[in-house]
Amino acid sequence: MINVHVYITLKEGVLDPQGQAVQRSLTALGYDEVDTVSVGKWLKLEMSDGADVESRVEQMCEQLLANPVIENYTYYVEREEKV
Amino acid sequence: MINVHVYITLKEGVLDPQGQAVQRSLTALGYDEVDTVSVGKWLKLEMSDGADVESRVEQMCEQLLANPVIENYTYYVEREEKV
Amino acid sequence: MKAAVIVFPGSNGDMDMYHALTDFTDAGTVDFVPHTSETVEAYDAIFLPGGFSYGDYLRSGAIARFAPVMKSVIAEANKGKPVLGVCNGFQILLEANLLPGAMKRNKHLKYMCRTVDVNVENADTCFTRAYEHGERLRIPIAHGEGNYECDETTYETLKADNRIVFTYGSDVNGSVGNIAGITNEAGNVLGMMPHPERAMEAILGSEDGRRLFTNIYRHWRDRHVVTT
Amino acid sequence: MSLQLEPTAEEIQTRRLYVDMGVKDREYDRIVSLIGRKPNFTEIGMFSVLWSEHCSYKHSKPLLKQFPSTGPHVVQGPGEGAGVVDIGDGQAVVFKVESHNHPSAVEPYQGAATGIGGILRDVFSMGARPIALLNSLRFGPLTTPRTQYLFEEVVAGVSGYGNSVGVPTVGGEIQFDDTYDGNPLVNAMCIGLIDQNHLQKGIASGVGNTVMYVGASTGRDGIHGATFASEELSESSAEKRPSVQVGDPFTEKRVLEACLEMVQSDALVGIQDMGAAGLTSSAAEMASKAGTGIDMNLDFVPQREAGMTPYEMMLSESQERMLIVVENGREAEMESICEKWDLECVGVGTVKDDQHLTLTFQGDVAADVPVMALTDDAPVYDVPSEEPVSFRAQQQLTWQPPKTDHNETLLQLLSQPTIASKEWVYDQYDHMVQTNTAVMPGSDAAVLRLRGTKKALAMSIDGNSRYIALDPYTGGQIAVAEAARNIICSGAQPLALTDCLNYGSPEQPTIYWQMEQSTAGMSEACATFDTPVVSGNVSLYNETNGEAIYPTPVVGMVGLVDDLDHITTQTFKASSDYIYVIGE
Ligand SMILES: Nc1ncnc2c1ncn2[C@@H]1O[C@H](COP(=O)(O)OP(=O)(O)O)[C@@H](O)[C@H]1O
Repeated sequence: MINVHVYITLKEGVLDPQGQAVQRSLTALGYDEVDTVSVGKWLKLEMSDGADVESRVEQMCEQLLANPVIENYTYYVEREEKV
Repeated sequence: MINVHVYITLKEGVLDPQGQAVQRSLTALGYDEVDTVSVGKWLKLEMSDGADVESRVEQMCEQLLANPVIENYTYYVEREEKV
Repeated sequence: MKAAVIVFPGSNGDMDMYHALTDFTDAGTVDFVPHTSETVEAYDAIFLPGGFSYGDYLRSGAIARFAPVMKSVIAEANKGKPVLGVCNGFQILLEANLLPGAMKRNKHLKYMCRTVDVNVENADTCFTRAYEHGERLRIPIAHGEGNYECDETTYETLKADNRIVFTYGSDVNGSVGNIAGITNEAGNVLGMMPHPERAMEAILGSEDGRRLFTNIYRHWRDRHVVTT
Repeated sequence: MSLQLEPTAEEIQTRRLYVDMGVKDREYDRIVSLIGRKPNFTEIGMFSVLWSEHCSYKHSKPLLKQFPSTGPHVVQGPGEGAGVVDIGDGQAVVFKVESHNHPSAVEPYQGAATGIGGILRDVFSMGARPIALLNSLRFGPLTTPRTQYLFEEVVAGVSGYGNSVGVPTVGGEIQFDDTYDGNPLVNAMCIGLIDQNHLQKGIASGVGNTVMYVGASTGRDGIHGATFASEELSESSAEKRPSVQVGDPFTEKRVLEACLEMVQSDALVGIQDMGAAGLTSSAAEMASKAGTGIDMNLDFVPQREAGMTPYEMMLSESQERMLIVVENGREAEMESICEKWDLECVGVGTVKDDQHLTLTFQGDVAADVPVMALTDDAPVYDVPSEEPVSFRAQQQLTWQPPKTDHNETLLQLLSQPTIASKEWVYDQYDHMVQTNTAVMPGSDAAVLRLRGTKKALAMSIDGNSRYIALDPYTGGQIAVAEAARNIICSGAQPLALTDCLNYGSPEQPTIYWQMEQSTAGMSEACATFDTPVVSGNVSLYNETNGEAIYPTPVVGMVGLVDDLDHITTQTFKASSDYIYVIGE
């Protein structure tokens, strides 16, 4: 079993009302060092390892996990390298 | 300006209906190598650098960004190390 | 009785709450109090309406909890004044730690709007004294994040202290113990997902919410109006 | 992108760059002769959106003219944000239907959500408080994953936006048919209530008055959305995807409350939603209606992204924005209302008497065109129409259903998604907020009581494209009649209607024939029922790779219940009650 982390955000230029609201709220709370906030998703998939993990994950992202019309995704395959 | 990435998920033991739904959909689409899915948030804060960035971000998480009753958070400060 | 209906940006049940109070109780004054207000000290009872405060962005109720007015709401709650939070109001009370637990998305991940069975589990609060213990009410729900979550210990405490005031007649959204409404330890703060203010008139489907509002008023009157 | 990189007026002409914007050669020539020179990039962009079918009705105007649109109780017919009908006691009901078909085909959640946002703004820009929403949806058969996705996401988008703004979604209709497979239809209707003395118009009158921008800032969303909405969907539509607009119901709710406060002030002269074609359409239409001009300084337009060009600002379809005209010297009154709702409110221009829309940007004139050229001088086409060969043959058919087991047939019918219960849908819509919904979704028409009176409003949205495909004239009559029956069955007197005309390409003579026939049938029925058409919307070019949808006019009707006691619902009430069939 490995963990795959998928990170999804809105494409550049797409309105992010959530991010705007969080940023304003942070400012109101006195954290005015924060300039902009974007809110995205982080999915953690626990899955069995295999040679084609990368291409399978990409397919999953395209097909289901991300909405390619307005979102970008990146992912990271966490394999235990220590021990 | 630096980017701080905040990752928020449900605490272990808290049922994640969204993760379960995604996992079921993946299985239905033939991705049966995926065992469990958890759905969390990824917030990117663009903020000015400072000595106390870490402690400020922790405060923001405790106060607003995460709900300590059901959520855990981690964060990562991205500083340009190259030129 | 002076009642405050708090209006956050994005509240949308404020009018409904206002009508429930003005049309069906003898509460003297009902004011809309904006989120920017510094104090609600002048009010005898405080109502947090439903809606999508601050868009419910990030988490429902999370941003509203820091609205300027909330400091005073928390202070008045701690003094023992009745505070009722419905739907988004309940979510705000949770975020403000006036009530324990948290809300997650409904188990089927969809928004739900329907009239459901709600059981009265505790008819001995300043909100529910006009109901019978075990009475089954018909009250509308309308929410996407009403899946109440708390840890085992909290749940046991809520049960032991009789702080679960309403439960759903069935598992509608995945809530722990089918919880639909709880109070704080002192019993003066009630948060509930069902909308009693939408169950005030037969023509709209149910009158089962009325007694909750009339009882808040009666509770105040019994304490403040000297009858001879 | 900087101004210098834009093609010059010369290049636009020689490389026929206007074609990509949906402007035809003869239209380009007409523009050149109207403004007396070659338009620059910003100018041609403005013409392209205002002369699109969506804004100019260039193929449908003649058909819309035949609709009866007046009546003793009609306060405002077609032409403003929404139609207005008197309901007595100084009140009026304000309503309109609008399509968001193409955006929903590309990005169903946001497409449907922003459709709801747009129709809400049409209603509250009149000064009315939105009290109800309805929606009319068409999809391909529910058997493919793509349709299931579209269906779920469209419903989620309607729910996500409407619920958040706090306007109940009280009814609608859904049809599943092969004809909509590549081309789903999402039509949304909004009903508002107003005290007649607060009625507003989208008008830029009073030379010297200030033009102000209210609401969300402008980004590069939906640039070219209005022309996009008038084009056929094709494989290359996918490339236009990044232009998708995202809705922000939280901002909409604040804009709504702020506008309803502003309309109480006599400092407000005019107000209009920045819908499709955003700043261009709102500025040009407001000036056109007043016979004035506007000088606008684009440097003041609130911008979400860096380096935006005049072209981008003028064509942006960012949501939740309004343009208002305010009495000179009283701008601060509007600013303070907006400040309370945490909204931008900035002066961006001045009303002029020169009947020109003049834009400056960073000290230069970015565009300068006569207002009338943009609006009234848009072409109107006389389109050839031709009866399809199949039509006569269809009329000869004498098909009889085979004799079968009636129980079996009934069960089969009930299991059709088009006929089956829509509870899964309306369960996701908050249909009770505002506590006026006396008859909820699930009956023929929804009924909302009018607080403080004995009266109520009934509302329904209907269409049956199969009838219209078979016989457009009779089908058009049936569409109006069905809506009227639904209203009457709920205990109300039909008042008036709004319509959304969804068709394929009007440049196809057989499709234009369907448009002609069906609207003629609708018009006749409107006259018969005495239900004038007070507002509406046209959505053409609903085609995928050359295949047009069935002609799908949709009728949204509103009726008045005199007495709450007259409200009737659809359900059987008690066993052993008699059941009658009335009619033929
Ligand atoms: N898209 C929708 N949104 C809200 N309510 C809907 C929608 N579609 C159908 N409904 C409701 O479901 C009920 C049944 O609809 P439908 O099957 O179209 O029946 P009918 O043919 O009688 O109009 C109606 O009350 C209608 O308002």
